[in-house]
Amino acid sequence: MQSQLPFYPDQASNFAPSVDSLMTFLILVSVFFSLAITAAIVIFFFKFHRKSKNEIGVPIHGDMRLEVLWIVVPAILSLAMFGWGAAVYVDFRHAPLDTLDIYVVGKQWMWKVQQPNGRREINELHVPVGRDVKLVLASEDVIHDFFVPAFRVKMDVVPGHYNTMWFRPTKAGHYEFFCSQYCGTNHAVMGGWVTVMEPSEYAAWLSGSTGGDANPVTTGEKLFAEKACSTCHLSNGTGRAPSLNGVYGGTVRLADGSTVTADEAYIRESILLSNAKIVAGYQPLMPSFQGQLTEEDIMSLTAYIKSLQSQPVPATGAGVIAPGKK
Amino acid sequence: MHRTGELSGQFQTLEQQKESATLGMWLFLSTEILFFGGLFLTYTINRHTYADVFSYSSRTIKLSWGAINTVVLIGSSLTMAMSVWSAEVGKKKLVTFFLIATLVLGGVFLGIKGIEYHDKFVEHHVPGLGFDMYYCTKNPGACNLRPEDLQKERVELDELTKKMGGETAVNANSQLFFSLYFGMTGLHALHMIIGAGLLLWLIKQSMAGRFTTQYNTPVENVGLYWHFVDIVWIYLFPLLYLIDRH
Amino acid sequence: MSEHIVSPKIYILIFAALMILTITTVYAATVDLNAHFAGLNVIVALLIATCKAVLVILFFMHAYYSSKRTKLIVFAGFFWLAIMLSLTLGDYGSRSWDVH
Amino acid sequence: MSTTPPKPPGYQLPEEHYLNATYGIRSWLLTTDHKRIALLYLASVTFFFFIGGIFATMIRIHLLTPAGYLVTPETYNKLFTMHGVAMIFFFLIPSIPAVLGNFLIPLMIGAKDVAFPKLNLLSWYIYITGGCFVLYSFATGGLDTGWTFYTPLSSVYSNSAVTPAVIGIFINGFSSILTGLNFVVTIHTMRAPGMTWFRLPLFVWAQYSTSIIFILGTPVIAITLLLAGLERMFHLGFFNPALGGDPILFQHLFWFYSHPAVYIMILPAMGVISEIIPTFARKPIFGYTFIAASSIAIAVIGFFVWAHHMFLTGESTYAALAFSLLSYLVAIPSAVKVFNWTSTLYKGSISYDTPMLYALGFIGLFLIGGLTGLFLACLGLDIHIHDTYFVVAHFHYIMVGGAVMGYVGGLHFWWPKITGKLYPEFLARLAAVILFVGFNLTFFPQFILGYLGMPRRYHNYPPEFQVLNVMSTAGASILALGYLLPMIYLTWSMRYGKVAGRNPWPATGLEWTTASPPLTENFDVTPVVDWEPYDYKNRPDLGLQTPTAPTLAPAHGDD
Ligand code: HEA
Ligand code: HEA
Ligand code: HEC
Ligand code: CUA
Ligand SMILES: [Cu+2]
Repeated sequence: MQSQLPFYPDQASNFAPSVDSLMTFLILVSVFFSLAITAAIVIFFFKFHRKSKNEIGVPIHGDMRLEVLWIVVPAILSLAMFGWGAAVYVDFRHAPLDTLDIYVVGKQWMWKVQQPNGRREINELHVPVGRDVKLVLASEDVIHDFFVPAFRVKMDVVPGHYNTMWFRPTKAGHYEFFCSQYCGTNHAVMGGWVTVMEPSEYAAWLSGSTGGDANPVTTGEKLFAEKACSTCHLSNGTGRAPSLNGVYGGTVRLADGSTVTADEAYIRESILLSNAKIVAGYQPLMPSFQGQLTEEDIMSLTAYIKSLQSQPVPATGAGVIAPGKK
Repeated sequence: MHRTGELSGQFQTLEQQKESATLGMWLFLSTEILFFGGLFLTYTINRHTYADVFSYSSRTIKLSWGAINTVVLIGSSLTMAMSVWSAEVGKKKLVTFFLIATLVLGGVFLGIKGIEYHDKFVEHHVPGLGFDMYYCTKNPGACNLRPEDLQKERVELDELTKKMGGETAVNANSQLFFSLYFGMTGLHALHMIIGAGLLLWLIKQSMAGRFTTQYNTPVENVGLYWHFVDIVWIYLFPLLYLIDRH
Repeated sequence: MSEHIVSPKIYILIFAALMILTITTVYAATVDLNAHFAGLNVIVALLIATCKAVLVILFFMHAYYSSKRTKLIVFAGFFWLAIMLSLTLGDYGSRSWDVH
Repeated sequence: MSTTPPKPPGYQLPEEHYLNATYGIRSWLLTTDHKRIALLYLASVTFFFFIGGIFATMIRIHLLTPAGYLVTPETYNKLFTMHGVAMIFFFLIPSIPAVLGNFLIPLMIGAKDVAFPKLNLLSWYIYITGGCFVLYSFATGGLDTGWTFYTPLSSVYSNSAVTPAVIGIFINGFSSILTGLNFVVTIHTMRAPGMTWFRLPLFVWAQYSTSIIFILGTPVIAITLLLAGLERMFHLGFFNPALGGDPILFQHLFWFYSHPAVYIMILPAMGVISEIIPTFARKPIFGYTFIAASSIAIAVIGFFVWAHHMFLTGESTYAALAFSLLSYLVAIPSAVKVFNWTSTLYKGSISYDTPMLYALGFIGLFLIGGLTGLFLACLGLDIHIHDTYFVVAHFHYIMVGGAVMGYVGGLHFWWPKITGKLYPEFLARLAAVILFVGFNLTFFPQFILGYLGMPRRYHNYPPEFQVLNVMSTAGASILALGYLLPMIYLTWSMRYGKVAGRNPWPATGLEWTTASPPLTENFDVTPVVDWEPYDYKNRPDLGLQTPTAPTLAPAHGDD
């Protein structure tokens, strides 16, 4: 866990180099201004030190050109910081399409993780090197935050709402993760370890012990029938409700004319608050499932709906190994 | 204009004193805008999220009471404005008369509000006090609803329940509506009560003939406050009563 | 500060206008305007409320006859409210927009 | 030229002044004199600083070892929460406005008092009432929500005494509002003849800007905490997702006030610095209009950036972009101030007096605090450093290195005016240096800790972070010593200090033309101002030499 550079933690994801270069840029700008201003203060302090008790300074009232200069230069530098920072952030908030999706539920004070094939972990997260990984984050109680310093990523885990975060591990190893949003008594111990493995090892690990752990997709499928979703949502689209095949990841047109991207948060909202966003061409018939599903139920349903794609998400580790593109 | 009245020590002139008092009042009202603003924001977002439940819950409040109260309150604003005018032109008796009229109208408003609160209490629509949107439909005898209203409520509530997927969701979300309803109207009523206190104080002074063409700042400032409270209601009325009456 | 005495005539006129607006808003609420344009009912209700509020501020509260400073304070109060509402609602409204 | 005829510096206390005009506890508790109210505030905010400081000390001691050895996790969480609440709401926000602002604004603009003296006293009582509620909460179960009171932790899950604390802060808000209201009215209507807007001392401009935030921001935190409190008391659901509410909405409302509130804390300190620097450089401040306008700009733009505290809550990407850009915008007026202060030193007649040391220390520390604010406002970087010790270091640099240094510097600067006595100069300089060194040692390592990934609000931490934590704790003990010194010698000087005279530095403000300590009525006759601010050249009454060097022409476009 020791880092090579003294002040930088391990660099173990695609975001680490970008964040570190951004950091370096800001440090350079800051050092420049700090040194310039400190130097000016020190020089003036000694050079213009009061020589006699009654001496007064030269009455200079200001200089318009200087004022403009020191408004414009910081403004330009600010824009540079903003633009660069924005680029990294937008990249981070916008996960690529073909990700390995892992479900993470935070609760006081532990993390429950579910791999795509259903394998569960607690306070541990195993991921393959080189693959784009997306974490779908949910909370059962208060706000938490999933933070992996070596990956330079974190995201709040907010109850009643899905957040997602993604990264591509670039270096196999063992990295600590933390809960970084204060969540009560044991906030400081609500952490664990991320294990980044070679893809083949990861596949082996995944298939290692599936015993008993239900696959979220199959669980979701079962729920889909149990909760009578399937009575309205027919796969051929002839029902009273839209077919859910291929909905995930696409763009949905709503009755009020706007469009939304069908991501995890949208699916969650469609289930819990079905009348908030009505799909164009359909009646607001769908009941709300607020208060009737646990976080894990919702996650399974989401996983199932996501699996209704042209190519289903592999239930075993087999297809997972392909190194991520992008 | 030449002013009279008591000059407090920190001021140089009476004009300065009056200017300060008026400026202070306006600044205070701008604070109040933001104070209510937080509630309005909370309301807006929840109303958007839970549109169906909010409009259903809103329909369980009686429109007539709200409309009457709007008229009463705007009326009281008129009498308040008239008392300011009376003070400005030096009609001492009229000042007292209009102040009392304002107080009475304010009292009527609060009285009606009390009736409305009482109804909600009976119907178990008060959050935290055995809140249950289904209370009336389940205990028809307990609520003083007309049979046809009850019937309508049954139908609408059934539909809503289906839509929301169960009674729990309906109760949770309409409890949000009523929390905001009581929060907003309660805070407004509190302002009215404070206003009524101020009016009493003015009436006492007015009866002693203190307000003249040269000295009327207190009437004016309480007037500003009273009108502000009226404005809050002007927004509360459509937001809480008129969501979805069609 | 120059003082301007507003005559009762104006007050009564304003009161009448407020009454008419109140009746209009109650009536408008019973008509299904949303059928024409989503959310029109709310928009109309709030527009009417705003007209009423403006009348009260300008005439009952004499803002119309007051100094620039007073007008500025009124403006500031509502402007700050607008900042709060618009930026927060802007966040909620743009959550589902796609980036890129 | 001043209207007060130049008097030989009378180094005796005036016969009667505001401190000895009346005696007895009632004469203090029922006073409406802004100067006495300022002293009431001085005593009470110092008390809360003490409380907050004791919590800070315990935090630092606890963090000496990775496992934490002083207290249980519950207690640790209470410590930093109560530290934050005491320091922010009951010390730093009222500190400069209510102590120095109250004391100085009427003196600086030539008024007998603030516009509403009774309201002023009421503000103090409201503050004390709020303070009592909060102390009650601290004493009965403590408070463990973090000073940010995020829901649903605070409204549902916390077992500590949240309700009284929330009520206390709610009440205290009205104290801020009334103080702000009083200042704005006073500055508008109570200026002495000749005291035009652009002759106002920059401290007054800063207080004016602060008051805008008090008036337009504070009501929002009041209503927000009220809602959270009601939610807790009656199990309502405004911000609780289990009942349909939205915790992110709470954060929007909270930060709508609490970001501008950080400018409540720094603007007055900036005002203090803008007074100290020209006085000890004995020349007009560079770019008066720019400094004045930047105060207003900070106060206004400061309201547009709040959601930069929420970049990772799941707020919309577009909102994050907007709030980040606006955060950079608000940095620019701060930069303008820093550059103008530095330029003021050029060709000055600079002395080493204690207030000047604080002012220069302020510039350096505020600079680091402000620049690291840019790191946090940078979206890409905030992903990594949000909620780590980097944030803790950032805000202590600004709030302790900036605002508290400004406050302590201001206390020294106006101490002779407030008490009529001089403090021991050598000890004071020593304390300033100790504070500077101790401060940097305490908080600089936290930047590194943060970047290495140590989250904040942690009662224990991985062992590799220990070295930096020990450094920080060591610094904190030096810092505590640094604060102890002024408390002792300032108290001492009230009785034993040398008599200061009207204008010991000498400085140009109106407050220095009256007796030290001032009379209850402030001035014997209403002053008439016919000089420009910080004008040493045309002030023979100050008894300084007229400049031999040729005067430069006044600047292009500036005043
Ligand atoms: C007095 C208090 C104070 C002040 C003045 C500031 C000022 C600033 N703050 Fe800070 N801040 C806090 C107190 C303060 N802050 C606190 C308490 C928190 C944490 C709250 C919590 O979560 O508990 C916080 C957190 C915080 C965050 C959230 C971090 C996170 O949780 O992830 C951010 C993000 O943008 C931020 C940004 C800024 C910026 C851009 C400024 C700017 O105003 C700074 C402007 C100043 C300068 C820039 C220096 C001068 C510049 C120059 C001389 C020239 C160079 C300039 C340029 C190139 C532009 N602050
Ligand atoms: C005005 C605001 C202010 C001030 C002045 C301070 C002052 C100090 N703060 Fe504070 N701090 C905050 C505002 C402030 N802080 C806030 C808002 C938080 C976030 C809270 C949260 O997360 O909710 C925080 C959090 C915080 C943390 C992080 C806790 C965590 O996240 O786990 C730490 C850790 O080092 C810390 C340390 C200190 C220290 C060492 C001082 C020192 O400067 C204090 C020095 C003062 C004294 C020691 C008292 C006076 C001294 C004497 C009278 C001498 C005699 C006393 C002794 C010998 C003990 N503070
Ligand atoms: C009574 C019929 C009905 C039932 C039962 C039902 N739905 Fe729906 N659902 C609809 C209708 C109609 C729509 C389209 C209108 C809308 O958006 O509300 C829809 C929309 C959706 C959407 C958004 C689809 C899109 O194209 O964007 C999702 C996701 C969804 N439902 C999931 C579910 C799940 C999961 C369940 C069961 C737990 C379920 N539904 C049960 C009727 C139903
Ligand atoms: Cu979970 Cu902090
Ligand atoms: Cu901020």
